Amino acid sequence: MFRRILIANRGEIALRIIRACRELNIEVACVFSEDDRGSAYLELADQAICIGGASPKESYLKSDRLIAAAEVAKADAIHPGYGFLAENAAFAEKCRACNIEFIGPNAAAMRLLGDKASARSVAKRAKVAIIPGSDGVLEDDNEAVRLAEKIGFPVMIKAAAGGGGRGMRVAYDKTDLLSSLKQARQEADNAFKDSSVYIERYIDRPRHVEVQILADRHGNVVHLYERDCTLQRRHQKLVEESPSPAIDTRTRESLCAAAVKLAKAARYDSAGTVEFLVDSRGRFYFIEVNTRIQVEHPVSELVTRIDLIKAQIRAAAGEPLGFVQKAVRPAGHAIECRINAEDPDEKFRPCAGVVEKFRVPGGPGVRVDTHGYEGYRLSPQYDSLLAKLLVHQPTRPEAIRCMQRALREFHIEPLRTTLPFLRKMMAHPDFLDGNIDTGFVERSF
Amino acid sequence: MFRRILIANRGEIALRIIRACRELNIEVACVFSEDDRGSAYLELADQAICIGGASPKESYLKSDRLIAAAEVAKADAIHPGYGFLAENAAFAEKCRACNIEFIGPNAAAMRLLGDKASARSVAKRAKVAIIPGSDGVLEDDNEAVRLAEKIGFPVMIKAAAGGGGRGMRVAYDKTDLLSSLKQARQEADNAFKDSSVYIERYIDRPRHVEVQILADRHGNVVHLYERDCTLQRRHQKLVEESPSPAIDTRTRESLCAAAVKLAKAARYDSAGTVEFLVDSRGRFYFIEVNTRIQVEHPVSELVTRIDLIKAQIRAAAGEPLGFVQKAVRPAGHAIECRINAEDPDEKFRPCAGVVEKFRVPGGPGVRVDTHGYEGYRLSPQYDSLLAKLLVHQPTRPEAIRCMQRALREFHIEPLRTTLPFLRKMMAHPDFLDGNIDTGFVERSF
Amino acid sequence: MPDIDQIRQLIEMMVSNDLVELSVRDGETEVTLRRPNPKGSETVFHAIPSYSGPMPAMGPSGGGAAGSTVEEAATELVEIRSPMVGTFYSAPDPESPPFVQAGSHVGPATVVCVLEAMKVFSEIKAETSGTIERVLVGNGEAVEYGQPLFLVKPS
Amino acid sequence: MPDIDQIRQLIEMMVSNDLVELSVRDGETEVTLRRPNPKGSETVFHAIPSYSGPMPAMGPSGGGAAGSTVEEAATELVEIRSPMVGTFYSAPDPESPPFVQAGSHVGPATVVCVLEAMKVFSEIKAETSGTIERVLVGNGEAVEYGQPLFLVKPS
Repeated sequence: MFRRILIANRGEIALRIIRACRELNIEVACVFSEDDRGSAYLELADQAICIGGASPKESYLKSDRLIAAAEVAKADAIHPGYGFLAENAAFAEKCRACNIEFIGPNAAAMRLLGDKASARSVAKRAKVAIIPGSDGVLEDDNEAVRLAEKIGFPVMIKAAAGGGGRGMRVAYDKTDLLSSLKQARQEADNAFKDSSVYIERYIDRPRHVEVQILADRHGNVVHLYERDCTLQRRHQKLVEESPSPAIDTRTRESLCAAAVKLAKAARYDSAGTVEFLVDSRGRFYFIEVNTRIQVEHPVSELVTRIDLIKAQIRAAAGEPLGFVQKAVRPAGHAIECRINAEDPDEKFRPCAGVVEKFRVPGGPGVRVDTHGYEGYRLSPQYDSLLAKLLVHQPTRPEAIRCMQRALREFHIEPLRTTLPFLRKMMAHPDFLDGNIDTGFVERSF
Repeated sequence: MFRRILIANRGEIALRIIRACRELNIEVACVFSEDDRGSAYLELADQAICIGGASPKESYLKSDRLIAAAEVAKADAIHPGYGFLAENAAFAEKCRACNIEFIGPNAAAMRLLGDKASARSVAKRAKVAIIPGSDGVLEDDNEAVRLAEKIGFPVMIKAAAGGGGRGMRVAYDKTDLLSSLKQARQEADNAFKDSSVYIERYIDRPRHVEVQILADRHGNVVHLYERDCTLQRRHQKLVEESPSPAIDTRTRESLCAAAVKLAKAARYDSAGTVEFLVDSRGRFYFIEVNTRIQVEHPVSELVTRIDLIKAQIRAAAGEPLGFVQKAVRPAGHAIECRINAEDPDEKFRPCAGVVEKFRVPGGPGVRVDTHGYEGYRLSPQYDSLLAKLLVHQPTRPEAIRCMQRALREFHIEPLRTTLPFLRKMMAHPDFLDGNIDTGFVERSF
Repeated sequence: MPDIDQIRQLIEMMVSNDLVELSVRDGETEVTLRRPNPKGSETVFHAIPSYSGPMPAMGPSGGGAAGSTVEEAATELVEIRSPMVGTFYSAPDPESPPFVQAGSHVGPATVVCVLEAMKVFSEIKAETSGTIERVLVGNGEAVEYGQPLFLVKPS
Repeated sequence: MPDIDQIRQLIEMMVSNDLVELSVRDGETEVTLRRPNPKGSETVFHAIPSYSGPMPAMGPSGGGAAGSTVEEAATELVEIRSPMVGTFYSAPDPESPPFVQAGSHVGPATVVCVLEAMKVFSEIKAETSGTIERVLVGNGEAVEYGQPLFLVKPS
């Protein structure tokens, strides 16, 4: 097992990893930027190392400085968390070249699944249903038009290197397609320095359901069942739950089996997520793989009682999983609400500043993951996730009632947050009925 | 089911009951004293009613005012919490006489089990092992001496109406006994307005193990397994855990069976606790029953995933339990640490004042029950319990490591608390080995 | 005098940016704005009445329950407060006129209302001399312990 | 009365840089702004250097890493800070004498130390002129970004 881990991340996920290391009795060093200096979670690490200025480009994205920090900290592994360099295969290789294990999958699997086009071909080989569309990147607009007419409009345009909805466009006809392609390439170039895009059939009113995968370096792969992340706004997840209220046992089983097949086909060997779209008739289509731990991983931890971060670290250290699929027995219903410092009344504009009042809920069935506290200064440099509020109860209705009372207890001032929005969500009849799709928020609010 | 419940208590247990009511969709009114005015938990109730001055005698112990408050609040039930009037059978009868259900057992069972001498005879009838001693109250000192010589010194002197160690004395010989009797009667009279005492065999180095009972008004009784509360200081519990690290499966089963037998013999019909002493050879002796919910009830909630407050309310409303003993399946290991505003370096002297820094731990496996927050004013009028920190993990070693990291995250300033003491406890080899008895703290610190 | 609108803008900026003081001077013109320091101002316990005696029948002390009324009262008026929790009745029975109303003169022994709790009716005496300035509770309303019932101008 | 827009800009700067007081005087014109001291004044973020440029080679700004030294330094001395994370070496190799020590005179181009990261050694230049007042890091010690390495008395 590792002796000392360097955390190459910040905020709540850095704190989450510190907690896992403490419980595994592994020493932990954490990097920080000038803007994160003095954050309370850093006091919980054995060592905190300043690596640069506030802007991520000057700190959390500077791979050389992260590795140099691991060297001075004498860390034998780096945990990348999510975002920043978590899905950067070159960084993973660089770490390992310096004899510092990258806590994540092997670089080949990262590359294979990180690029959506090649991920689609893996899925095809593994006989996992995919959305009809261009196999790989589009050569030119003519090919796009031919293909779109073959698939049938409307079609979805996506960035090959994309994520979080950037570089995504829906085109309803040929002229629409041509202009959208231009914009999508532009966005993709700005966001990922890679303008290549592909198109696929547009699925109307789909649900977003993803399967948590856990694999080790010995070829063992299990799934930790699904998370339903249908409640999104502009492809940003707001609420996640497990089990999904919208799929039956048979769909659940084939969905999870498909995810495992795909992971095995890619020789995946860490924690990861296989994302699917599920249409109104319960048909599911593979969309992409996230080769990292995700923000919403605690949802699966609650229903399976498996600590994903610990398991991910053990796998990276070369330990076998130590349990089989049959030993994963989900129990109860878990829901996560993301409390972001965003103003729901102003198009979810991010808010920064000092948190003066911060009262978190507690009591039975409640879990809170947050790096916030009274006096915490939220920097405009980073994403606006301030807290993850989770509940675990025997049934979905009980979980929702528990979430309602917990949201009522949560007080954050003076920053505007998504709390009022989430309170509305948890009382919305369509959510209570589990009768929503990924477009629900845009249509209803 | 009840439409509206009045909470006749304060602090963390009042908050705990508010949470249960919210999740059951029952309206909730909460009383408060002048000293508790403005406490944040009151904002979570549908109504808050001031019932008197700071001193408990002027507020939380004033039964007429509590019932009047229930009347003006139009509540159809009163939850007494623990302490104050929770084990007062006369109050329970008074509530019911006013058509306000008392959320607790029937008055007869309360009386029968509330008095230790009569509780012993119930145990005897139910063939539950008791500590050899006087059957009922001692008539005079001569009887005490005869009996003590028959049982064999050392003997324990206890107040019939006692609790929390007040009026308790150990006597090692005859002269010792006579002086101790005097002191014990004195203490008992001051504490309970009842000087009657009894004596029993003194068990050397015992463990304190109690069984959680849950019963309904239809004669159904189940147990929720045991809690080990051996880590005490002067009969004040500091740490509780389940399962007990010191008893084997066979002992566990007979212990729990004995508790159920006793509850049935007393026609018990609510949540309650049967306390036992377990000696070094695993023999257990019944000591007393607590006819109320207890501070440490969340330990059992974590291992059984049953919400005790909700179950207690349902039972009081006349609903049947709805599950059988076989359905109670304990999983994992839970530990509770009591964070009291007491100075461990000054004989645990209670501390009062304003809480300026209050950072609670979070993350996987952690539950916090507290009414505290930054700006909370801790009144010297009430007990010093400020927070209950609980963890739930698959195994005891994992639970202890999780508790260690959670205690490290917990920051309370400027008040002195038991946090440093608890951190020492969680690292103490004897506790780690589960090799302690009720005298451990006094001997070791 | 600078233009009111400019001052309004200054105040808006001040509030939205959470400043505690803003002062602008330009030759003869000067504007100074101050807001309370937010620290702790949200923590409600400041509202706890200063006394904590067994039972406050009356007295000018700032009682939490009465809010601004009390502050105002604190200057000159005296409160008659509820010594218990119950239902307030301004008259002995529905047919009779109220015991007192605004303008009534009261002495220490004057009964000002009855409070009912658990079917028991208790007469409440003024325990002060003066003129009823205001009746703070409506007939049949529930009252809590320490809640001001009447404001009295002492004579 | 100064232009509201200027004041708005001042406030924005104030908030974004988390100042608690800002006052500007220009002849007749004077503006004073105050914000509450953030609750978490114990939280260390006040120590964040005011600049956030890519790489602070030096400068009299109060740098978080250096604590009291810096405060003192801020008065008259100038710091040479680490532009990277790595290991500090005061000499080119174990045999050679240190590049500089207390009392050494340095010019902008004077190499004061080398920092090693990922087997790469980078020479660090003084980028200021003066006399080395104090060497703040020991040979072979790890240094973090922005950490003061030397104090220089400017000439």
